[in-house]
Amino acid sequence: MTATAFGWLVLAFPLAGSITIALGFRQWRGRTAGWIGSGAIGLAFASSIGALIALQSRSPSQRALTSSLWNYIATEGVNVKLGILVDPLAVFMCLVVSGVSFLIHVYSVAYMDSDRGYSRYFSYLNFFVFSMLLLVLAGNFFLLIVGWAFVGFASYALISFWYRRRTAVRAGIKAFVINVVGDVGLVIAAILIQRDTGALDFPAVFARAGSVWHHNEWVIVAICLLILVGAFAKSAQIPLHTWLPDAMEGPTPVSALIHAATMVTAGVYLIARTHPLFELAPTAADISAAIGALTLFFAGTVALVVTDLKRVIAYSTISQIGYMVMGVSIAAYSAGMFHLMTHAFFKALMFMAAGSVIAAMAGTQDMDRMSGMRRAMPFTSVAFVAAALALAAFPGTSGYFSKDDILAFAAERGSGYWILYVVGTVGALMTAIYAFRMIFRVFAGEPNEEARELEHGHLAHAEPVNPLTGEPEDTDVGFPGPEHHIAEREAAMRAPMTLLAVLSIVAGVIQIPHVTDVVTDFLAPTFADSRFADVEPSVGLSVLTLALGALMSLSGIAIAYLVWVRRPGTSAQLVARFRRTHDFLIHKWYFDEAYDLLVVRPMTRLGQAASRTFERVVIDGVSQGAAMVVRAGNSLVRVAQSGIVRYYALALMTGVTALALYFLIAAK
Amino acid sequence: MLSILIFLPLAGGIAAALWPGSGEHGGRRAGYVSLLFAMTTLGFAIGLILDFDAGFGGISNVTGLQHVTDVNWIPQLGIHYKIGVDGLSLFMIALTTLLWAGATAWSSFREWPKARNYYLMLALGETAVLGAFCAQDLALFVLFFDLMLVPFYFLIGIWGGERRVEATTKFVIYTLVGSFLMLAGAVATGILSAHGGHVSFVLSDLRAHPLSKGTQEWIFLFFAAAFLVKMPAFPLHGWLPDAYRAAPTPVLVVLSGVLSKVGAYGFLRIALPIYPDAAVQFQELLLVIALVSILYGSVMAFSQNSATLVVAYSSIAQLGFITLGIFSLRPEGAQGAILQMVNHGLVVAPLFFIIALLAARAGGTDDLRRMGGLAFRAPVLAALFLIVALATLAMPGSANFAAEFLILNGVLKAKIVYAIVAGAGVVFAAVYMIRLFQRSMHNPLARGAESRDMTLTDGVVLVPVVLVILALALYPQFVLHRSQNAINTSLPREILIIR
Amino acid sequence: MTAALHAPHIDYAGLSPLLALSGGVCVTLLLGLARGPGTRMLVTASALLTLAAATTLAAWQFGENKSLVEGALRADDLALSLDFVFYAAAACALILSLRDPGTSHASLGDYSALLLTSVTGMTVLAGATNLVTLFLGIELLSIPLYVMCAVDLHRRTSLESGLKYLVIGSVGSATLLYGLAFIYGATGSTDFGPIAHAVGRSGIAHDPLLLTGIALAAAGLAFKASVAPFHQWTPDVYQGAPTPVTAFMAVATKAAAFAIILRFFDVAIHPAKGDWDVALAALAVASIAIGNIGAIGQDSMKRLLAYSGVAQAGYMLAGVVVGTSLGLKSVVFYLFVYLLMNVAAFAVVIARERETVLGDDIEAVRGIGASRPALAWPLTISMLALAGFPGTAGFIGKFFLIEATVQGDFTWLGVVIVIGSMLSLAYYLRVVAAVWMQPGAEPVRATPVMAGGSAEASPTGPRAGGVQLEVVAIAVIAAAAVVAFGIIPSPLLDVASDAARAVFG
Amino acid sequence: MMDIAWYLVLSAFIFCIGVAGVLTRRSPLVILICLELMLNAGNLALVAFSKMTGNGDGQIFALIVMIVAAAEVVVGLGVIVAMFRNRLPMDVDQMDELHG
Repeated sequence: MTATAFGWLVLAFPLAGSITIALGFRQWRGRTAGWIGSGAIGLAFASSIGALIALQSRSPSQRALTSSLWNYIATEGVNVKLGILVDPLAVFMCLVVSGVSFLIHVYSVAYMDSDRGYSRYFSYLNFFVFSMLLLVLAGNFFLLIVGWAFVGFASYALISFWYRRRTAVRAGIKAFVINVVGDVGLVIAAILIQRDTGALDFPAVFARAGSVWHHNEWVIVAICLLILVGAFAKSAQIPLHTWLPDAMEGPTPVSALIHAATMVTAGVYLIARTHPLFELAPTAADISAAIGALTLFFAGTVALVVTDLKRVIAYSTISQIGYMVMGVSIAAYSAGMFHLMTHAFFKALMFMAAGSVIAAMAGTQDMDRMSGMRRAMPFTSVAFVAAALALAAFPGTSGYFSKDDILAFAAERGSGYWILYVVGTVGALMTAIYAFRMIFRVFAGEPNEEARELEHGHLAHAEPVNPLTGEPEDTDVGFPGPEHHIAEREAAMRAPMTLLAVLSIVAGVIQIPHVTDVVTDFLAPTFADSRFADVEPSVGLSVLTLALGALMSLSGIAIAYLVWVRRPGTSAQLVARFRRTHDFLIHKWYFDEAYDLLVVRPMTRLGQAASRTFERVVIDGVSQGAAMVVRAGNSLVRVAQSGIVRYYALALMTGVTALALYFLIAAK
Repeated sequence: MLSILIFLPLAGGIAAALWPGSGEHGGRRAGYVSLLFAMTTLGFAIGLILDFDAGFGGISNVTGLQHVTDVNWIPQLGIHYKIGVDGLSLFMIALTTLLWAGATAWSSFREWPKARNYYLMLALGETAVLGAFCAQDLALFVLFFDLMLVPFYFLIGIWGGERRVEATTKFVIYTLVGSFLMLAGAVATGILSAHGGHVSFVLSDLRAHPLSKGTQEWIFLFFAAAFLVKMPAFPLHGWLPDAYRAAPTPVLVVLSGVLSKVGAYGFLRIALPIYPDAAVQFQELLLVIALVSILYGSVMAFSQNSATLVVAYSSIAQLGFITLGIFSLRPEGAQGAILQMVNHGLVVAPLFFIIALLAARAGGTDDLRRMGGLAFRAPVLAALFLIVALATLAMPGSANFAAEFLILNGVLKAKIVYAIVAGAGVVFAAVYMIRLFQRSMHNPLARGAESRDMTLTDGVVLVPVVLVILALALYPQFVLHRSQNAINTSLPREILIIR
Repeated sequence: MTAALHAPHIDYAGLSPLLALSGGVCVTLLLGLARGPGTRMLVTASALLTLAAATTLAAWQFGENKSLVEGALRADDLALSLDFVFYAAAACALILSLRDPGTSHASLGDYSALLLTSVTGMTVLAGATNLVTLFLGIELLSIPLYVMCAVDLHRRTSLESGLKYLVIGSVGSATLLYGLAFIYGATGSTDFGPIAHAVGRSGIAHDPLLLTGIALAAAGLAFKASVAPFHQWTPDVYQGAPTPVTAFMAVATKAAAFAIILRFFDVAIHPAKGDWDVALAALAVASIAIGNIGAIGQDSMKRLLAYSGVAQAGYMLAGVVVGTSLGLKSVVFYLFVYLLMNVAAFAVVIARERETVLGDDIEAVRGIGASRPALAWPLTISMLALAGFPGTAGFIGKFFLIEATVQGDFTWLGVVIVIGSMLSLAYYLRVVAAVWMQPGAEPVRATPVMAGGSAEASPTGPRAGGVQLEVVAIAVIAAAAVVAFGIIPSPLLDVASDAARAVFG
Repeated sequence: MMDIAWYLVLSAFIFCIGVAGVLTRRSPLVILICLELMLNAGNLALVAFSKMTGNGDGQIFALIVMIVAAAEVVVGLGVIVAMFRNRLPMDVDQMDELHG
């Protein structure tokens, strides 16, 4: 079988799974739906491997294959086929996406148990995987946009999965709208591309790009910026990041899959995919890199102060994606993709562990109420530590190599890019601090009563409340269901966590600078046309970066230890000392407030004004005004119709005279 | 052949009105009779699509007019009874018959006072609309165009909700102001294009003898007024809120699903081909109107509390998009407009049906503040609603998106600024549709509301339409391919050259 | 030319409808003297027979356009085609008054005879090609009408309307006469042919005498057609007169007036078109505006129809303004349609007058959509037709008129017609709404009242057409015809074309 | 012979008297008389013109007008009598039940 055939299979399985689960939602008893879903994704993963093998069996220059089903739109000036493009980059993404998705599906089988929306959940989840794979396999901009919007929808549907939570609903609409903003940017970009190159298929566009646009001409810059709008909306980069923290309303596995491992990295993939355009528009690329750097710094600072466990991880995600965006924007493509992969591993793991903790806390996510979970949940704590090490780029872990790979490349580009290097390094320090802040606050210290309960084997069951607002909820919201005993117990959860833990630690070995460049070599065919294809950090720089990275990570962990274990209360003092700064950070740099003030309120005001004032006054006013005029004339006529015959005669004679006069005058 | 299609519904209506049987029992029977006829008409339309010859994807310059009937109806006035189908009218006809079948079915499952008259009027409406879509003679078109109003005047006025008489009067007067101006314009066109020779209102003749630019301009404005009121577009939508709130659900469905399209259709069938110079002359004006309609409609839509009005204003926005596409004066735009006309009809119909169902669950009000959490025990209803909602907001992957993509494509190539602003309209669409969906289906269950799934009879009406939506989403080319030839007649060479 | 002294040659064949009518008048009068139960039937029957005879003869003469009595009269298709309108209207009026309490006070023969006389006058007027016959015809049609309006002696409003009509009518005729005198003086002849020559030769521009004459004559004729600003008698007289008489006046008088207006402007002074068309256009605009605006909010159906009649006269005047063959055609056609539309409406009003105590008030037709479909539909159709909705002959008529205006370079007048139609919706639709969209007035046992209740009236109820079958029948037939000719107008259009050919060749 | 203008002036004068009468007087009888005046003004003009143009048409016309006038008066008187019988006021201004 050819690689494209495998490609279609990759798409087919999740879609089939989703539809099957949806149609039979009344039939599936117990965990059937879950296993169907996992199976579908498993098959998709298998097919991805098949595609990988089929692709590797071809000569490097022949590793971009296209295949299409039928004409979707074919009319004057526009021609869109339902076609896919299978090349190393796509396959790489397929592997990561379907692999991680598979593990998380398995995890969910147990985690979502006893939720009333069980089938709905897996139907959505499979649909998401389908969309994500469609996104990465799309052979033209149109299909890319379709997948792009589908994942947006899937994320929306899963964020407001517990749709009877007001907060969840609000978070959902926020995510959806911001994603649509991104879509529109992408659409306009696509149309512009189509207008100038007359094509939408990736190969054709990239082939003609060079001849159509001059280097850094404003059109191509505009196009790239529009693409960035799409990328940033998905990947939660400034200024379109505000939806991601709220997205934590969704079930934890969803946060793990969509809002950490896969979907949010779509922006990174997009930039990598359209790199030929970005290399034509260096301005856009630099802007993107700068924003990436800014985002990683911003998110890091916020993650230092937030106390909601899942939100800390969310901000760390934003920050890490900042690294990736920075990477692919400075043409460190393989490095960026590599970090994407490792991040998928350790961030998914971290969410899974967090989910297990939250389950143990009966749904509470506030770190202030957690402590001393270590003995109660040994397995979870180990997993969490593994993930944290990788996140903090502890020497030897996967995150260590992938992050430093990006920074080294920045250094290699030299000159202005050193700024990025510095920011990235500072970011690394903060990362280490907040990663271990979580560890120390959740697992170290005196066990709280949930922990103690758990040590004696029974799971805490609080009244179901909304973790955000604390308002009570009907159990129909689902999690944690009445019969919900998952923390630590379920093999279905332990297995994927173990696997991911191993990967988080050791996955780095496949891409040790100048030793094993597996990723780079594998992706090489896709980026062969890049101007920076042969740029590679010198040994010196790599070593320097690695050393510095190790230093940062270690000192970060040390600081965290100092502040939260050695001298408890230090953080309180710091907060007291730098209240202003703290407020600024705790309010996430006031982004939400700003949007509310600048966009949301004016729009609603405008709408109300329109319906209250304009509609009434102007639109109805016109018809009423006309009616008034007519009525006035009517009363005039009626007055003239006095009923007194002599007046009629008078009118008649007047008319005659007027007529006669007209004739006499007009004829002259 | 085509005449049968046009007058079959009317026959059904008359049959229903005269069918024996008394009381509401007789009313029921009348409903089934007219449903039977509506279904047959639908079958006819499907047959029409099946044997429609699409030509070679627009390469051939034949106008592709098929099943032509041409009778010299009123020779003294030069009015022909000329009807025919081309790619432009084909899917309008299909849409009409489909929605009318749906509306009739929906009605026949329920009780109606004065049922016989009701079905008669409903059927008369279908005949009039089909006539307007088939007419190939300007006078004939005007005739059917105005005739449409009669049944809808009664349908809203007799079977409507509160303040129905005011609403329907407002609706008719608004619309007739437009149509009468159009009547004058049409007559003028016929006489003046004859240049003293033999008067003929046949469209092809009118196209053959274009008018002088000056004449074209005022006549074009008359026609534009008529069509924009019908749609309705921004400043001329005063009748919309009242009429939409007063109209009974099935009537509302065809009113906003089909009648609004007649306006857009008129631009493509009449205004552009016969007054090309004027069309180019007023392109900017119409584009601005379209754009304002999009923005205004959207803003209104997400500030309404009545679900009906949300959809009502949303359709102002949607038709704004269609107008935008038409007056990009580019093939892509026009194609997108045609596709979008079909799509909008397909999505707005189930929306109104669903809103009716929701209102029934929320204690008889369509006020969003009284709804919420309705999805709880109604997964099927929620799923259908979700699909329709996503299609409405032109989710990529839906045929609506394909249409909007083409429209934006055309506009962007014609006037880039309008395309950028229209992009905002897309975002707004997402806001108000998701708001509509969530306010009604999500959040905790509202007080006084109960969540139950839809019945089988509701499904019979809803599911087929949704299936069509999905099918088109997978293969919009089905429409585009067949409608392509029509573009050549809608955008005569003059326009393309001048542009 | 000098007055011929030898006995004038008379074409009796062409004159035959006129003769038949005159004979019928005498017979009817004599029959009326008979006393007995059947008299009413008898009289009506003879009158109807007369009309039937006249119609047949007219049909027989149709097509041969010739001038009778030394060019004092013409029996051409214009005259004859409109004769049909008169006869039909008269027949309807007779049938409608068959059981009418209002007109029953007059001794039976007189009423029918007066009606026939008036019809005779119209026939003369329609054929008049001479100032004398013109004046004669007008008076012959008016004077009987004065009486018929006042015929319901016990009703004050009836007398009032009679008096008003008489006074204003006489003023109108006097004005007309004065104008005719001037025209005669200016052109030296009373025959249209020579007048046309004279006008054509010298034009009227520099002849104040002729100008004044035309102005006065135009006013007099416009008065008869109730064109604003000479319309003010119309609402009062229409409302006061017994409804069958009103129906007759509304249709026949207007038709007759337009017959002579067409002939006068399109034949006698057609050469001077450039001088009078704008003036007429102004009159048309005035009528359209005043008629439509005045009709809004009228509660008396008859008054409403009166004002609408003023507006419709304005529309038709537009067809005269253009002074073309097409214009004449459109006016004639519209007159046919106008007959049908109004007869239907008036028949319904009459039926409700006799069934309820509400008289001709719009309340009387409220909610009859449910209770009396056989009346509701005709009224609805006639209203929609008057408003110019498609599917009815009214639409074709308007279409035709507009076509004429456009072709005659009076496009703006066509637009005015259109705008007028928009205004007219405000009151036509009000009636339709009352019929269908409001709860019916609770059934009331009718008793004879001012607007003329009927002894044998029955309560309104679901029994459609239970009472006064002939009234319902007329309403239904007229309405059916309106729809039929809305779908197949060609027959009427052919007649109209013949009429035009008779004038313009 | 005398200049035609004089006849016309006279007839116009009479016509105006008639009009003035109709406009100012309220008794139906007087109004009838004034109407007669107007018609006769017409007659005068007709006769004058007929004299001027020298053909008889005008005079015939005048004769017919006289007959018509007589008929009009008869009808008018009939109506007035009917009013009198119904005890209606002999004042045209009070006959204004129909208006608006």
